[in-house]
Amino acid sequence: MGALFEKLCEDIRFVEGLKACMNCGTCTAICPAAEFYNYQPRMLVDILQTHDEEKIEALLKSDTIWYCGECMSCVTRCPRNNAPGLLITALRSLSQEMGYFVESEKGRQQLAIKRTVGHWILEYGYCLHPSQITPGNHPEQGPVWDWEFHHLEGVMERLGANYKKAGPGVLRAIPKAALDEIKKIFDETGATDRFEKIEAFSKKKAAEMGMKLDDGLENEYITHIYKANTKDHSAGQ
Amino acid sequence: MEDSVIVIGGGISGMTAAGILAGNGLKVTLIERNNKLGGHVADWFRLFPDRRKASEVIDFLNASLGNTEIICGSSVTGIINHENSFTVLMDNAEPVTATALILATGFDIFNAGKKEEYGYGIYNNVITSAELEVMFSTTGSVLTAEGRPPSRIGIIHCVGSRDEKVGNLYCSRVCCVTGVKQAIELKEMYPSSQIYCFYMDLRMFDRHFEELYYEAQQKWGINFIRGRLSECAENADGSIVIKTEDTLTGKPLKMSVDLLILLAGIVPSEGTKQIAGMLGLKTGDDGFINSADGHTRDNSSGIPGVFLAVTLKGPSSVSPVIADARAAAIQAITWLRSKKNMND
Amino acid sequence: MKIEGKRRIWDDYQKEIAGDNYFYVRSCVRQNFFPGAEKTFLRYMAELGKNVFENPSHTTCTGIGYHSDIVPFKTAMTMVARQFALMTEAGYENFVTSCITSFGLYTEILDTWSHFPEQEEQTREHLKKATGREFVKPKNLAHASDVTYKFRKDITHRGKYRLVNKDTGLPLKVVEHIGCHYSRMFPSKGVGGAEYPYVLVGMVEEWGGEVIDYPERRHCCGFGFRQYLIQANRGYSIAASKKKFESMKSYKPDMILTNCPGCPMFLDRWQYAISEMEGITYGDAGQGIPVMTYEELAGLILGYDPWDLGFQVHQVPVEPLLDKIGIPYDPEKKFLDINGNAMGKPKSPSYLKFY
Amino acid sequence: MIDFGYTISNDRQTDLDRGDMRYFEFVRAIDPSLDICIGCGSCTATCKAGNFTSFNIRRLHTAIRRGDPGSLKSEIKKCMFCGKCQLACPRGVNLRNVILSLNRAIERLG
Repeated sequence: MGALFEKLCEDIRFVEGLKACMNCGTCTAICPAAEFYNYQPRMLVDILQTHDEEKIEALLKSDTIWYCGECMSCVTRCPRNNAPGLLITALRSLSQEMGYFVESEKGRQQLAIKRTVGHWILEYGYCLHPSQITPGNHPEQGPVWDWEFHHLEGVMERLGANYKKAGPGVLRAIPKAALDEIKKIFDETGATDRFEKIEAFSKKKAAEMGMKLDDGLENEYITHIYKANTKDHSAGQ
Repeated sequence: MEDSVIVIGGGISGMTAAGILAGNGLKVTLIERNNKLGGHVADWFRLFPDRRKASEVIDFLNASLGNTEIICGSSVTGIINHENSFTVLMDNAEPVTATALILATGFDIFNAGKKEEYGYGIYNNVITSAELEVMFSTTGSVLTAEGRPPSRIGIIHCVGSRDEKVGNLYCSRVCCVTGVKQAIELKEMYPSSQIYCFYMDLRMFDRHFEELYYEAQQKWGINFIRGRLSECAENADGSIVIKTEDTLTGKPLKMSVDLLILLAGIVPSEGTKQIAGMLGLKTGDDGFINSADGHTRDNSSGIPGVFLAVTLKGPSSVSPVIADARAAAIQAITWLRSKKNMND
Repeated sequence: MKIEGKRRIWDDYQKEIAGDNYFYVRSCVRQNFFPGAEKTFLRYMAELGKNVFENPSHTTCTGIGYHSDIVPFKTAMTMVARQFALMTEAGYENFVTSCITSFGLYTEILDTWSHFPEQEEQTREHLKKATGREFVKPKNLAHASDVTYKFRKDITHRGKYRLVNKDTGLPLKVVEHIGCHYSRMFPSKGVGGAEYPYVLVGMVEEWGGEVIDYPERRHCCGFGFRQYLIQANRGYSIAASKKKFESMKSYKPDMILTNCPGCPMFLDRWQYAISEMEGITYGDAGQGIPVMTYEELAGLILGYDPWDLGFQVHQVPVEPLLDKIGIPYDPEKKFLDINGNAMGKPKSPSYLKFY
Repeated sequence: MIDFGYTISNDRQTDLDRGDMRYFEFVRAIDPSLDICIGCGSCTATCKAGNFTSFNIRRLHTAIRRGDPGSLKSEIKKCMFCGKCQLACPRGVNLRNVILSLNRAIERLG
């Protein structure tokens, strides 16, 4: 068994997700990602069950593993109890661990997620915060959100939220002690380590690509990974 | 006591065994829980691969039964092993005692409703292959729930077979060729219809099966798409949307069909499970009864005087079923005539 | 369609849902986009005399971070364990989540712990080391839609309105959309299972509406976590929702009912975006198909003021639906603040109607 | 129209209700042997063009049979007409003639 496959087997989601595939295609049949990207969960499982290190490394460096939306529809369907959606979570974890994610366009996007959702969890205690859903980055949120965004305190108060205040309720301010606990959990369980790896590998890649990357969200590299599709990801096969 | 045999199960397997035993001068009792003999084959219209009428096989076996005492409409409720004989208790008949038993309790058709995502029992135009045979043999016409001739038909392989989600890892063997046979029959009935078979592997294992597949493609233009059905839904007009992957192009595929036929697989019958329980016979992970040795003593149950006839040992098609039932009967006769000095 | 066939399946999937004393945890997405829905849940639960407790120190389960793969499984497990610890400390055993992603993650983690007890042990150690806390696993885990389903008849009894067109007397046509993580991984954990979930159907049936099953009912709304979070991927997200609208439109649904955090937001916003990209609107005469959460719907049935429920922050207008049922509302008050003062108004979209 | 920075993705799903079966029907009228293909892949395995390019003859003719001629025009040019596919086919599908017919179909149907 090769080193990468062995590492994948350390992830219980991988162990739970990979049984024996007979290439029936029930997963691809209802996979939303397969409808819009050049992606077949069936092929993913088929490659993994070869245990072929070269192919697995190529997979970890490819766009392929980043197309899945983790809806887990495939899990309901597989007649052999494989779980392609779980395998994806294990592959993405390893791709970031090894720094392979920066080798693909879709993989590089992880930095933008880390610097938004990742930071918001630590700052606000939740994955999202309305003050950060800017109409500029989210034009599809429409004119109602645009209005709400510019009147957040008034709208939230009208709808019974406890916006940015102490005590229970919608969008309350999370106590500092609770935020400190999150940070400690992140330090203890590998999230901080993953964040650092995403940063380090991305910075190296940005330099390699000749793009400017500072610590914020308004820079060439972040804008590029947030917005660009330099190839047709639905093409092929 | 005088040598005699009770055959439990009056499908083609039990009928065959009873016929051989009666023909050899033994006293035979044939017990069937339904009101008629013939089992599943009696409900079938035509048989693969040559599409001869199933009723001809039933007629042949009926004619062979000779002096067999037939008890229909009675289920076995208990079996007493007296060492030298067996007494079979029933719900609607007096107990019967004999010196040997042949078990031929057979299979049930998989309950397709267990594949919830296929919508059997929910969507009106989803039917099973068994129901299609009934349509063939009763009205002779196949219509959609709305009473229209179907112009597009989907035939789904492996329903309840090769599927851990419903607990059946095994292949039911007969569905592939049944699907091909039914596709041809439907195309014969509706020459302008389009017929699509969705399969993973076409297991054309027996003589003339592959040829039938060839004929289906070459003469009848049946379409074969390699992909297992993932889910069904119903359109407003009652037609069925099916989703699968065409694994040979690597793309998800959907289409609407007017009628969807599920090739429901084979599972151990309730009777088989009950008999196994009564006699303490071992079953495999698949629920079928294990013989004493799958290669060399496949008709032996391990209990002296109790013999097994497929399909309680696993899925099989008509010809091998008849051959295996004959083998079980011959083995029972040999055992009885050797004064029971063999252990089976 | 034979409804008896579905009923047989529904009978097979009746999960246990606790009857009182819930420890409630909020949703990242819903607090942002449907603040009125969570508020409404607590309001009707209080009216029903049920005890729902919220500890201000609870936080995200990190579900969105986990499913966009920046948060490791170990971290998610420990974050979930911390929520359990807060529940244990408060003396509760019945855990209720507002979020489907959370509900799915909690379910997945409890299942993992039952198959891999060493994972639970390790999580306990991580939690202890990081926070000093300890926990007991919940006796009952439910989603807030399960709880609302459980009390659907009580809501009817207290209700003022039914899902019936006041002019024709006919039931309103409702399409339901279930969050993917509600029961796809663990069908037995959802009311009605994975294929024909009953949790929302049961509410619609009880409140007088008619549920429409349509071919793409099971299709994901397209959130796909990273598929929306990153702008470059949003073509996937919007295409998935569009597929659903195209599939449901011939049935002329009066509304879409959802139980997931992201789905109602996407099904609402993507109708706007599709209209601005392609000039296509769904529903009657540019009105769109109103989308709502089960709490908002329960609130309407109970006669709560539509602007207390938060319909003013939906992009697809709900006024046509309110008119059909005969629910009164004051258009003048739609965009006012809590003191009745003006806060301006959203701009009108190009195609989708604006009231 | 507002530019949101992205467009609605195209659906790759094969929709047999909306398939373009013209190419298949055209070829079939000339050479019906494609009907008996069992999808074994012997053609692709032996294909010279497939060894040096992304050309996949089995996938191509399967797509034609599914009413999905999207990549036909660009892909078919990669075939070198060596005829090995036909030699390898266990069912005797006249693949060389199928390719020739597809070229004629492109001329005729565009």
